[in-house]
Amino acid sequence: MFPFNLNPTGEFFAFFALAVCAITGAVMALSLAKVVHTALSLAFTFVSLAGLFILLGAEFVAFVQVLIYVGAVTILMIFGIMMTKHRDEERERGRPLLETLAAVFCLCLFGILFFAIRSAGFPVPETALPADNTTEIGTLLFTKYAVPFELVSVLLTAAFIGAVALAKREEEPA
Amino acid sequence: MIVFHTLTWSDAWYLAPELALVGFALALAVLDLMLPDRVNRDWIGWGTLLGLAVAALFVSWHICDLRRSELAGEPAVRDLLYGSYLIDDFGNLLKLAFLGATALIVLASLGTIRKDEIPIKGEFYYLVLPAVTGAMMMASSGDLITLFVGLELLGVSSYALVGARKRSGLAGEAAFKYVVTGGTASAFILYGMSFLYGVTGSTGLAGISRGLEQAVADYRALVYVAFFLMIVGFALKLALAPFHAWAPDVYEGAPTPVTSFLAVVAKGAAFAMLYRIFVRTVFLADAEAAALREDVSLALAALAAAAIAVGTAGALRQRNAKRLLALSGVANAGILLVPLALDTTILHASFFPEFLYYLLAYAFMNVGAFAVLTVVSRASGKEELSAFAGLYHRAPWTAGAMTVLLCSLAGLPVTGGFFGKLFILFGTVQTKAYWLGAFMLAATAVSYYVYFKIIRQMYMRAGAEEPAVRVPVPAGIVIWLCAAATLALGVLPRPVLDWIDGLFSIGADMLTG
Amino acid sequence: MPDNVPILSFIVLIPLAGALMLLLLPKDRGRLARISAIVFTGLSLLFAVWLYADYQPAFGGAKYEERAAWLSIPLNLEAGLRDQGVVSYRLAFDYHLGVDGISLPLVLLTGAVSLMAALGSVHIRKRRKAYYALLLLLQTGMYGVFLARDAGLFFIFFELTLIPMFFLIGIWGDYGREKAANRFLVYNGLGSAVMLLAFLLLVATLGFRADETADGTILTYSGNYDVMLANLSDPNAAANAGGALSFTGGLKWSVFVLLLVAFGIKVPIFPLHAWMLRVHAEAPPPVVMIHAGVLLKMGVYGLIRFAGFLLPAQLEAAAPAIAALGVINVLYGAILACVQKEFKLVLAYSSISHMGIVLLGLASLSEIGFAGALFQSVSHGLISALLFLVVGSLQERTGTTRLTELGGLARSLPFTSGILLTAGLAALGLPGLSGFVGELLAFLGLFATMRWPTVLGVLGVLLAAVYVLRSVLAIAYGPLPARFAGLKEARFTEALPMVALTGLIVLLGVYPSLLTDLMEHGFAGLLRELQTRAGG
Amino acid sequence: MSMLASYLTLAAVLFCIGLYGVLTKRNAVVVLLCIELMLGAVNLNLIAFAKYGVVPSLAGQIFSLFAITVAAAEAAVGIAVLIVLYRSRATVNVDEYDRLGR
Amino acid sequence: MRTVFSQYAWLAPLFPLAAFVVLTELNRSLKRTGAFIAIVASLASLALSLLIAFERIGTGAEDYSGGFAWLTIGSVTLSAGFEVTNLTALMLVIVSLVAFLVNLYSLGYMRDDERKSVFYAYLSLFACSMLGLVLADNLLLLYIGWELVGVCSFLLIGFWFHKPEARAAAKKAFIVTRVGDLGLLIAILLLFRYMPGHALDFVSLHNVFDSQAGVISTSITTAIALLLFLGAVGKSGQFPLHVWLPDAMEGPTPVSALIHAATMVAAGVFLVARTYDIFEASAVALDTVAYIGAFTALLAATAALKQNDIKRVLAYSTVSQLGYMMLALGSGSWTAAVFHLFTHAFFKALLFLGAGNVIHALHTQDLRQMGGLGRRMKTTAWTFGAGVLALSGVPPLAGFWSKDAVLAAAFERHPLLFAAGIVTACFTALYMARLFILAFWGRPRGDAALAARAKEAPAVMTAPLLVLAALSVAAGFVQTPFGSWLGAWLSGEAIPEQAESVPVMAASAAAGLLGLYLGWLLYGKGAPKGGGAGQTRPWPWLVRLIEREYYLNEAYGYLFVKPLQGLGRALRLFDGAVVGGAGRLAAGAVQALGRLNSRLLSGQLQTYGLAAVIAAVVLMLAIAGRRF
Repeated sequence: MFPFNLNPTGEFFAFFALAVCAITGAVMALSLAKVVHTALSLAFTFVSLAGLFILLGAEFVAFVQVLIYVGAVTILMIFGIMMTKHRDEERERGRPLLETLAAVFCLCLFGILFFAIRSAGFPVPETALPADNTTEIGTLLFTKYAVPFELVSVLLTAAFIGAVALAKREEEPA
Repeated sequence: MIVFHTLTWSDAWYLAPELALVGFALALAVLDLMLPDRVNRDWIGWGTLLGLAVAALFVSWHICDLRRSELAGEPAVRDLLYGSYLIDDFGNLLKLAFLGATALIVLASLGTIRKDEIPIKGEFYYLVLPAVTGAMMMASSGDLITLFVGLELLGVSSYALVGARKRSGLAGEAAFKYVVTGGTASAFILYGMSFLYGVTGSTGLAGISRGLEQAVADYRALVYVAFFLMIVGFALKLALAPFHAWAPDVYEGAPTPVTSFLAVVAKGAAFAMLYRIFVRTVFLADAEAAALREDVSLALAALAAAAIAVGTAGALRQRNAKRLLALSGVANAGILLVPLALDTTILHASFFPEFLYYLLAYAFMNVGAFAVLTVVSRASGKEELSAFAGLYHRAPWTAGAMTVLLCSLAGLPVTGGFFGKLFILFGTVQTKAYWLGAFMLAATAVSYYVYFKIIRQMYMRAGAEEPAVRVPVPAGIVIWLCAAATLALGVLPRPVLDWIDGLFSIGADMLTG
Repeated sequence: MPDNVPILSFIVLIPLAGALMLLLLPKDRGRLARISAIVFTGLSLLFAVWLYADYQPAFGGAKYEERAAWLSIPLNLEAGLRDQGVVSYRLAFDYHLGVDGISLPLVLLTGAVSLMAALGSVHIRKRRKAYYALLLLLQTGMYGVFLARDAGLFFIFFELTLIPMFFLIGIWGDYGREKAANRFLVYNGLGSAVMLLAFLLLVATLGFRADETADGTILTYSGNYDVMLANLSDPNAAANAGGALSFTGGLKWSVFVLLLVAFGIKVPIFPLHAWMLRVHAEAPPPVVMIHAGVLLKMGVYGLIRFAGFLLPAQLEAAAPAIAALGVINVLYGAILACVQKEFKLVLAYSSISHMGIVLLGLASLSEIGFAGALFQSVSHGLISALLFLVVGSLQERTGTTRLTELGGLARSLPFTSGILLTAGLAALGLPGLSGFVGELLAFLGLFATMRWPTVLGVLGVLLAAVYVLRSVLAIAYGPLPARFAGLKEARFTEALPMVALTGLIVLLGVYPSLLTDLMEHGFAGLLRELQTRAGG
Repeated sequence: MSMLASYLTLAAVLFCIGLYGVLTKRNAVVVLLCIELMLGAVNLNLIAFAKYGVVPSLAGQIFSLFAITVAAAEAAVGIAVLIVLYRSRATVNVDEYDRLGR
Repeated sequence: MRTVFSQYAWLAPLFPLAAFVVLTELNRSLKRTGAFIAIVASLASLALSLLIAFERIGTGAEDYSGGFAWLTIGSVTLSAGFEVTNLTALMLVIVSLVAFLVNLYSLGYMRDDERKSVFYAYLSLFACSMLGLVLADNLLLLYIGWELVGVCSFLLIGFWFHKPEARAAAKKAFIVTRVGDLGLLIAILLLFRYMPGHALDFVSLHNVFDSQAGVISTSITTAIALLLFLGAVGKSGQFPLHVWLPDAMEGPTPVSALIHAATMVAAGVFLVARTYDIFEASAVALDTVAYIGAFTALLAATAALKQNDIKRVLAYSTVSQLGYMMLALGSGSWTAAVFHLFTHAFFKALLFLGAGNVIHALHTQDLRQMGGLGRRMKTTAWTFGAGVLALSGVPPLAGFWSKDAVLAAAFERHPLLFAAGIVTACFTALYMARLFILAFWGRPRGDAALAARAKEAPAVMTAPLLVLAALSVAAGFVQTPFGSWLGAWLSGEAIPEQAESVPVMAASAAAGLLGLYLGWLLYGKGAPKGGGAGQTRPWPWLVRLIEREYYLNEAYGYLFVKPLQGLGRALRLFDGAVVGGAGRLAAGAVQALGRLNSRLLSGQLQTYGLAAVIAAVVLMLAIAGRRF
């Protein structure tokens, strides 16, 4: 069974290309030996996702995605990689049982999800999103979602304080 | 164009407890930066306590306020910004519980945590405040987004708290495990939420509830997937077996007050969120969604049973007191889950009082037990069960209090633990979930063995010529407060339950907004 | 007696007050602790005796009943009940004490054995304050069990005996004390758990009551025993219960079996006896006095009180099975008692055997059999208490209770040996001593309905002679090992409880009406139920 | 016929790959990254539902914004924790983090 | 006629009871006077018994009974009371008389024993229980007395508790008789079940079984009778439960005289006589009684032939004579049985007390160590001789008349029974002759020095002998075939003269005399000098069989003791492995779950994750999957 409905529109081709990119990035990330390569490969996936977001009419989210994921998270990770030493991957011995079981059950999980997605016949929605959704998002964030928005600021502060408190070096007591 | 309301100053009043906590957190953070190093950071701790007290005051005020409205015949619920924040008795009661438990934990840690162990003592204290804020959000929101952000606020703050013993490699390991597990759990919960949003088109619980009937009809599999992904996520967060494996490691590595916080407040908050989502969406559903409700109940019941069994059996083999209490927490999480897994019928609708009462009892006995553990492990430098050896000789009053707490954990009368279990058990009997009741009871019998292992250490082993255990005054107060409260909850449960019953009503507090 | 004296509460709470008072004593005042414990125990016993003197079987115990609302937990009304005019919906457990012809003998037994155990604790020297405090706490639990008239209260008192026993075994026991304490705890904990489930089922069914008042309907789930009894005999109770669980046959059977298991662990009924062997062997003798003397009887009492009175139909139908279990208990215990090398284990198995006779009495479903079961309970309580008093005395002097190492003690300890012999004779059912009466009544009762089980039970009496004589004679008779030549005879404080218990055993053996008259109307309710069933 | 199923399937694929990575990758940084991948997959889900869902709304996009922010915060704390851990353990191999429970 | 003393019959057991209580309570302070208290008490009982008996003789006095409700439960009342009939009056006299004499005798026999007061306490308790048993008006009370005498017997057999043999004998006596007691108990249960109004008193039993045939079915009646008889078998040492009685000789000799010869062992006979109506209602039961009695008589008489312990010979003789009584009962003549009981009580007590004198003098019970005592202990020898003759059934001594009554009854019943009786009579005379000759004739064979110092016992020990000897000689005349006064008095019916039984009398006398003659031939005249008799014994296996008492003890060992021990051991294994094992298994299951949990908690984060994912998939498939 071929999972995709072949409906050769522009969106479809764009989707297909981006999906291939995203999956490739993800798979590469898992199979590459060097950690830096993994991080970069995942950044590639995140960029592809941003592309998909644009395809889905979420330009602002795509922008944020690139900004935060590619810009912040991946850089953070690379900092992390640089601050810690990484042994060469080839010295690692495999854990076949863990890997096999993980693969099998992740596939199972995917199977369940896939079944559920396929079994749902989604109608084409009658209403469409507003074209200028960035403004709309801004409005919503400050009105309907003001509470979580304020909360996220607290969260970021807490995360910031926590991260700094943890990561800063303490002078060893005598 | 729909006109949206935004926050007003009057809304700020409703957010007063949370704002107070955040305000205190920021103020203390600034204070911590400005104070010179030589100043004892216990002051920050007292500040934290003050913040908690102020927040509790506001919550109490809200409770009175709601009560007044109720008596006046007005709706006893305040709905902020389309359900993204709810002031109702469900939330208020839980908030009080979280604040109280946190205050006890902070109080107990004053004088017991040491700078050489936790270098970031200041942060350690005031990071508790955003964590509690997160927990309160989880108890008090009718919107998936707010709930999720609350969950993450609690999570992110506690990741840092777990790692506070920076020099110990164990703390780092625990924190890392907690980050990975917490992150994965969040991903699962969020994934489930995304499907729920997708099939109902709303992130508000009220909207989801309205749309669920249709969604079940149209996309049954997706609705199932949504709920089960969330169940898996919550099972991870709540450490229900077999999703619990991280809990003993994290509890062991974390500083004991944080362990206590994770076991009580973090767990309670996750339960609050579970209640918010599940009760509002599926639990009172019927017709098309009835089968869904049954299945979700069954899944929760199965998880509860597994948690009770595995937690109890696992605790049998533990020699480390903290890991033992962690596994006991797994079992207790199972018990706390039971009321939610029971049918709601005309004669049985008391799931929330059942849950809340046991949560209160659990909070007291756990906070107390962890406080004793802190004191004891400080004196003997280890967290093994043998740290308790001869405690009866070394600190008789503490041993006495610990005995009360352990009896309560084991569910012996007349303690809060006993009564809470009895109440939940009666629910299982009323709804004919006999197997679940039997499971609880069998596990209770086994748990006698578990908890009496510590009692045996305290009374039947020689003190190894160790000196008397010095109990810091705040910790002593907490220990005795917890023991006394545990006894009081067992002997006179009525005032508390009458109070809860007087305030709480399913219709107003769980189904509006 | 003035009518307003809450005598039952006094009986139950005096030991508790004593325990609390002991906690306030300084640690090193062991002697004072002992004396005050004896005083408090005696005081409780005094009230029990007063109750006995005042109690008139014809009027029952209504006069002494004490009832106070205790737990009254609101249940959520919202799921539609309010619309049906319900104004109050609660789960209620009362502080409700009462006495009748079934509990009074056991209360007296508790008082007597407790006092003797307290007196007999002379050999306890370690941590005396704690010891006596726990002993007093244990008494509160035991009295409470026998006097409670509310399932919840009963359960709480039942559990209350668990904790002190755990400590008493685990701290003051022999070498394997901790293991014994653990096993005691786990088995009894399991029993309690099963009992709790059964009780909750009873509360949810028999305990449900709908009272119409001017304001509206009041729905109550009650643990109150009287409510349950009233509902049981009220044919409309099921209809009144509305949406509550109906007490169907299957549910009744489940409750019955659960109760049988729960109390069967305590009694103990084969094959649930494994725990009590170690307790007998490892616990300090005065504690075993209470354990074998009173705690096992809580199981019997529970069986009668709940499985019997509340489920007469099931009791009737299960009578053959109970008789079979009784026979197994009698023979199994007796045969195993014949091959034990440790005297305490002989006594442990002998307890199993004797409790089998209690089961036989219960299985008879007749008044005489019930009276026999109860009498046998009391009698076995006194006899095993006496035996363990002697065991304690012997153990203190010889350092062993192994049959192969003892012998000829009648020469160096003539008094103690004489008491041992008397107790042994009482245990093997010698007429003139109390053991005989219980056995006789149980057999007389059972024989009317079940002939062969009775005969097999009687065979157990023969085996009792074998194991009692085998062990008692091995201790008291024969040549005296040289190392036991200089033993000192029991002191007055030790001899006093021995003589007192022997006196009670003889008194009950010679004039059993002292107890049986009390029971006169005790079983009336159950018998009426059984008869109406037989009639209809 | 909408593209929704395709987007959802892609999200599921990415989610499962991320999960697989969390379960099997030795390097702690990669594990953290894989969690981010899982969250990213969820974002795709949310945004796809925002456009093609039963009731298209911006709530999905806003939800994903929050999710992205939260994920970033989590990543920051995660890396901080990792650094603390690395200081005392000198390894980033997840399977060597097994001193607890010993 | 109004009976005066009968009303106070209940006092008879109370005198010794009072003595018992006083002696037990004041054990230490009453070293010397204790004995006198007991003797006075027994004398008081004796006096009262005699008054009661004399009051009843000849007047045809009505039976007197009185009592009270002992235990009332619901509609059932168990009463306790006493009943004085002629039979009980006779028994009262026998018991209190022998008890008094033995009490007196013990004054000398137990003089040097430090636990003398304990001994007297036990004796008093026994007297109380035995008198209670006799006076009991119902079976339950009789059972109580029955058990109590058993206990006293046990206590007195084990009086010298430090001897392992005494310990073993006491235990054996108690347990073996208890087997019989169970029969009695079950019989009581049956009667309680089937008697109208749950009555257990003898009057009701008489009414039910004597007249109203059919109230209780025959099979039940037979069962009751056989079970009652089982009780009697145990107490009266009938085959196959007689094995305890020879061993019981480990007790002090006065005890053997009182308990194991004259009174307690006769309780079985008394029981059957008291409940004779039940036996008469069942032919099977009567036959069983007769044949068991006859067999026991023969078996024990043969066993007595080869015993070397003087008391064991007498013990087997007692068993044999009790068998006679049973034979009489089974043959339908309970009066003959009671008559034999009456005479036997005197001469057997006499013989035991005589043997006691011998033992007292020589400090041995072994016949092979005796000899020639006749010259040194004249009173003992003469009185003992009278006892021997009486037991051997030499006319006109008491034993002859009673034995003749028994044989006459047996003759009427069945020739086989009669033959057994005659042979037994012959053997009886034979072993008594052997005993007497070995003990009193010839010259000392044992420790010469001891034999030289042997002298006659003090007067307090010989006086009872004289009284008993006189009774042994004369007591038989109360009932002869020419005037059966006793039988008439006991049964309340006139018994015709039985002149036709002269051949029986002749056969009986001849058998006795033949036995005596054989005895003289074998042990007196023809006794091999130097003790080398062993080589010429015919049928060595038979002799060994008799010497070893038919291997019954061994047989019981293999039949009951060993299997019980084996069963016990097997059950001990079962208890440990299965019952304990089930608990361990349950605990093990929980532990296994705990172990599984520990395996999971390896510290490996990704294992945790994997477990969670597996669980998630399983949960979804198992619970949600059902719906699809």
